[in-house]
Amino acid sequence: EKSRTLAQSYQERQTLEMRQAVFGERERIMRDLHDGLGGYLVSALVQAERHPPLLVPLQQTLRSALEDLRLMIDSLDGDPTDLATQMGSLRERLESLMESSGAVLHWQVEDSPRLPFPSTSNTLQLMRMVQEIFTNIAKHSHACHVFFSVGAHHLEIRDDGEGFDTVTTRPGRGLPHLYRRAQQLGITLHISSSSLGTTLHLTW
Amino acid sequence: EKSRTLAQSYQERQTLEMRQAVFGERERIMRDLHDGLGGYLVSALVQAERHPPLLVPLQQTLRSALEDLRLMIDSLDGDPTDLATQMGSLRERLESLMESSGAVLHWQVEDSPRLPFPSTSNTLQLMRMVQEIFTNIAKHSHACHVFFSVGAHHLEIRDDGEGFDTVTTRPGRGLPHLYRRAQQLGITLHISSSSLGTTLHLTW
Amino acid sequence: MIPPTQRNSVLIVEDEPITRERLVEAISAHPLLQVIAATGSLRAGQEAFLAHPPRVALIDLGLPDGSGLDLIRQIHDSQSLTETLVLTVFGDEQHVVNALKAGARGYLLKDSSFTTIADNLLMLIDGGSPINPKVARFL
Ligand SMILES: Nc1ncnc2c1ncn2[C@@H]1O[C@H](COP(=O)(O)OP(=O)(O)OP(=O)(O)O)[C@@H](O)[C@H]1O
Ligand SMILES: Nc1ncnc2c1ncn2[C@@H]1O[C@H](COP(=O)(O)OP(=O)(O)OP(=O)(O)O)[C@@H](O)[C@H]1O
Ligand SMILES: [K+]
Ligand SMILES: [Mg+2]
Ligand SMILES: [Mg+2]
Ligand SMILES: [Mg+2]
Repeated sequence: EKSRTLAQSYQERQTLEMRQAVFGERERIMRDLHDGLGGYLVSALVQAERHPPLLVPLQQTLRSALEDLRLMIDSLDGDPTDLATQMGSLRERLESLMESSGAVLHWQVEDSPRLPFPSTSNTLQLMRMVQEIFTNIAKHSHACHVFFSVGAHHLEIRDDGEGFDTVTTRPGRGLPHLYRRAQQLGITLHISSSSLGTTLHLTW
Repeated sequence: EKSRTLAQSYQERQTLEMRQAVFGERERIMRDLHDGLGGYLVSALVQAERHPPLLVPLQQTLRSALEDLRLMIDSLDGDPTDLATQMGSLRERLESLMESSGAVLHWQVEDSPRLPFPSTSNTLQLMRMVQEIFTNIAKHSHACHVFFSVGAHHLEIRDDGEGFDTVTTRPGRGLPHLYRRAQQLGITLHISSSSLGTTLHLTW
Repeated sequence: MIPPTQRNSVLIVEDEPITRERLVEAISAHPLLQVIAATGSLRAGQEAFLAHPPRVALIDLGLPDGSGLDLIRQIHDSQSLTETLVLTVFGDEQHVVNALKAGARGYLLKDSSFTTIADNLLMLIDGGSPINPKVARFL
């Protein structure tokens, strides 16, 4: 009896120390990302802003890079499998993205999402999917309203924009990546679109 | 006696598992950096290269970002406190940087460097210092030959370029950062320069 | 008492020249805001603050000669009416929280649009604090 308790407390301590080691490593990497890359990206973006019509595509690429770095930092910061909090910090940035493209974001959290295989990496992948969906809305939809809703086993993003033909439209890199990431995460992705807008529905 | 051995093997296993947890985390982050940022940076650079004279400064910023990402990925890959290997993978990139700025790089490793406080983070900081020194050589020196030598307790980088006045030259961000990083690492940095070239000497 | 001309004065301490110039441009363009100094090091930032305490100081943490946290602390401990915002690329918890503990009132993302920059400064001057909800929860 006593030895079981001892073994148990050993194990608990071990788990704790392992978490601390991983957190320590994350913190280090975060600091290093801060010192180096972050600053370079912002200044590249500012330089690209000086030549507006010519460099709009380059600005977009750099914004994507910066956004991806922010998603990574989020995934290193705090508890990375806590999807509700992760989405909270994404929300603010999505709100300002939508605002600058002339749309209002309606945000609804029914329940904290529970992925089939919860892990830091999978959280980041889901965040990247959400990011790409919103980037598409900003780039292509001309929507006035965007509805985000998430529950334990689904996520839906709907816009009231002009839509696109899901069969004939030539895909870029975004949509194929979305399908691929969904598959890796064990998520079903369904896209429907009409002249009334576009809906992306993810279930798991 | 027996219980001591047991406790010891417990501890060894724990250390091992902790290392594995940290390595696993590193690997994940490396993959994520690679998948996301890496691609964006490369395509930003390709876009910037389409407008050569106008965008040279932007190209430089993007090259710095990409180089920093590479240093970070190196620091996450393999044993990050193994400075000799880390420098080995930097060497190749420095060679091509020197070549494209018209200089020959002479590379000499007397011994594997042993920093006063060896750690992943400190290794990365030292790599960043080396990178900045070579960037300065490429940008400012007009050197034909560059001599790199490293031992257990020192590192020297010498160029035969035109030199600069270390007292009156207005520093950018590079040199102050070098001094600050050296201080944080417990390294002494000495810079001497004349019309025969510039030498940076680091000892610890 | 702050002279009326310095009512909405802003000090910028950011070592990356391109980013610093953009902030100067964004703030100078607004009719209610005025940049009184823009510097690239901790030392120069401290001197500028002592010479003319501004209404708001925008402070980067990673400066070549030290951490912007020192200046945030110094301003917080002084008798001036200066409010500070930390300049950050990411707005992440760890860095923002450290800055808030040192006395900053919030943060500003370095790549914010011109209108966001002006709005945040005016909000701060009116007594609000621009803080990310995630960080607010953490506090
Ligand atoms: N929400 C949306 N509203 C309207 N059209 C959309 C929407 N999302 C996608 N599309 C259409 O689908 C096409 C393919 O999207 P995809 O994300 O694959 O490529 P992209 O956004 O054009 O380029 P990339 O993602 O590679 O930068 C878009 O070009 C656009 O025509
Ligand atoms: N190896 C060198 N040969 C000749 N001049 C040099 C060398 N290294 C530095 N310098 C001189 O010292 C100055 C300051 O260097 P520093 O790295 O601080 O700034 P920078 O390289 O001009 O800009 P930044 O590093 O911020 O991009 C340079 O502008 C250059 O005049
Ligand atoms: K003004
Ligand atoms: Mg897309
Ligand atoms: Mg330099
Ligand atoms: Mg800085």
